[in-house]
Amino acid sequence: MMDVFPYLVAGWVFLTGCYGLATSRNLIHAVGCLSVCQAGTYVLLLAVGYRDGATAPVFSDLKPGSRPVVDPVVQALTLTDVVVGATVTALLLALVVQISKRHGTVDPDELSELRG
Amino acid sequence: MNGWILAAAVVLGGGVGATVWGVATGPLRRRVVAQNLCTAFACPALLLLSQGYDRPSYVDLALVLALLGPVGTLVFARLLADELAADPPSAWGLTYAAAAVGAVVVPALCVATGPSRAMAKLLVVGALLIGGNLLASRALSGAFPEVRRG
Amino acid sequence: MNARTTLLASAELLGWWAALAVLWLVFISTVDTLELAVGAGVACLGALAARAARRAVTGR
Amino acid sequence: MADAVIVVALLLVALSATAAVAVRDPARQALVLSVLGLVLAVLFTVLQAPDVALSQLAVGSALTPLLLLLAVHKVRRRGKKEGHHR
Amino acid sequence: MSRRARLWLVAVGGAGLAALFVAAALDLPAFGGDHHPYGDRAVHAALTRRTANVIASVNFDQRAFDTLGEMTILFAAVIGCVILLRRTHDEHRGRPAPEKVARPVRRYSLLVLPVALLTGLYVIAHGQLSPGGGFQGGVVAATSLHLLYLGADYRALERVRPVALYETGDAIATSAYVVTGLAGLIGGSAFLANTVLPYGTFNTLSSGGTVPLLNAAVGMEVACAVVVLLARFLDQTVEIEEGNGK
Repeated sequence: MMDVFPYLVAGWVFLTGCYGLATSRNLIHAVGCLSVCQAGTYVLLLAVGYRDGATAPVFSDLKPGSRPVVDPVVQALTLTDVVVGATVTALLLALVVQISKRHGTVDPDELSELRG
Repeated sequence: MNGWILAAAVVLGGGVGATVWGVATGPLRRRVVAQNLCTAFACPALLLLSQGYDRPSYVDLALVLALLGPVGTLVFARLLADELAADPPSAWGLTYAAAAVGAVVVPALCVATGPSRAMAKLLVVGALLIGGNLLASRALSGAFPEVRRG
Repeated sequence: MNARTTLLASAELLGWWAALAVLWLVFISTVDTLELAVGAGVACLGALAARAARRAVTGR
Repeated sequence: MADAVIVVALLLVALSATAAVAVRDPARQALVLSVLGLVLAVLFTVLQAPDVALSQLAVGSALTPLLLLLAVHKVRRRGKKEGHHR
Repeated sequence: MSRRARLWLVAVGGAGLAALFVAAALDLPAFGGDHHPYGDRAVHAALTRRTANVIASVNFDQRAFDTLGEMTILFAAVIGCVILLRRTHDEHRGRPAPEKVARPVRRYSLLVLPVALLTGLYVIAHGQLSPGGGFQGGVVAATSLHLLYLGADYRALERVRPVALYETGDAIATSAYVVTGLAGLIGGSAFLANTVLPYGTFNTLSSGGTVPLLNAAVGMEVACAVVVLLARFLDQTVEIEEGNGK
């Protein structure tokens, strides 16, 4: 069970975010759901890199080779994406603010009616 | 699995689990209190994990959380001020209970570490955590006499 | 800017600098010359920020 | 047994992610998202990724809630003004 | 598309994706397995370059070009925000009334601001040794400045935060990263190759060749980027009002 449980949690988080994104009535809420989707990908990546009984490959307080270490490559991928993802969230929120200025609403359904 | 990690799992399952439930349901005043308490429980859990994994460098996580957690709560206190003023939260029992968790965990870890610079760092984290959380929950409840700037 | 305000300003900066330098010593794990130099510089920045923030809030 | 703390952290993440989607009001969702960020940071710590956890803490505890709430304020203030005009 | 049709589409697509995902997850190597060929090689490579934090070594040495891409996304996102949230000609800058702030909150902000700034710089400076680095420390340092908004009001923050300076800092930091990469090219090897500086002593601030430099450049870029982003959002929320409504 434990062999796949973390992967399934990652999938659940991702799909929940997608559901929220599709049914959202408010674009700010949709941006929040998108960050939930992102969180799912982080969980999946880090779960792939985990090794039982290992510790982080950070040797400031650890003698190299004394303990097994987890995979640093997936961690490096996730690490940059967390911060870059936050700025992309900011960009999307800026778009939402702009939409509300132009059209006076942030409900996606009303917006598609406006377009005709 | 050692005792420290077990203790961290208990704090996470009990404390943080309760705050996740509290933040997801109920009126706004309960949600902001739960968000504040989440910091107060997660930070001691991170300290316990650092000791459990025998990695002193993980203390940096708790340090950053102790600094920025109350800042996050102050953000909510400032930007949701109008809604909170109509229905101010007050949960002093829970706040002091959460502070007590921090106040128990930090000395225990200090004893385990022994007198050194690492112990001083733990004490700094503990002081920032408890001070920040008490202040943040007072700011939420609006118990302060307000002053105008300047 | 008379002698009194200069003295007060430098006392404020020096106090913050000392406190932040001690904090840096608490944070780091190994002590060597480069660490101390970087710590002194960073504490300097922090002290300047602390004074600027205090002045911005009190408006003086 | 050694996995108990990982299971606890995973369950907390799944719960708070579901809550973050189910809560429909953006201001209340910002509160849940800030808790989700914290729980994710704890999960990353137990998965032995302290760097990622630090990233998540720095971003999730103050920055993301601030951005979301500022956007909510701007949109709401506009909405109120429109209401007055009509 | 109607709401109902969209829900059906999501349900069908989601169910398909879930089925495929579960099938894939069952075939993935088991969680916590011992087989990590890339990870073991990355750890080995980092240790030969005397970088104590292997994640920093992967980010700023072994995959430094990839990080340049991430930085570019960040930079582009900031430019996008600045353009989207600029003041248009039918808007004007209002003067917000001073906020009421409780005295203990103000004292707390003034006390924690320098401490948080110091912590942020500590996290950046020790990026190649202990957990942390430019991305995390930059965000912490930038957040610390905004304590002034929480502890007083937006006018106090504006007094210590000239936005133009941070916009310039953002650009300078991005170019510093590229220039460090070009130094590798001039030094006779590849772009962003870590061959220019000596590797130094393991587990000290100067170890790891160009890793600390790239780390500092990223830290400065992220800090400036976050300050600029928040400045635009705060401008929109606190100061800018539409001209026609008044």
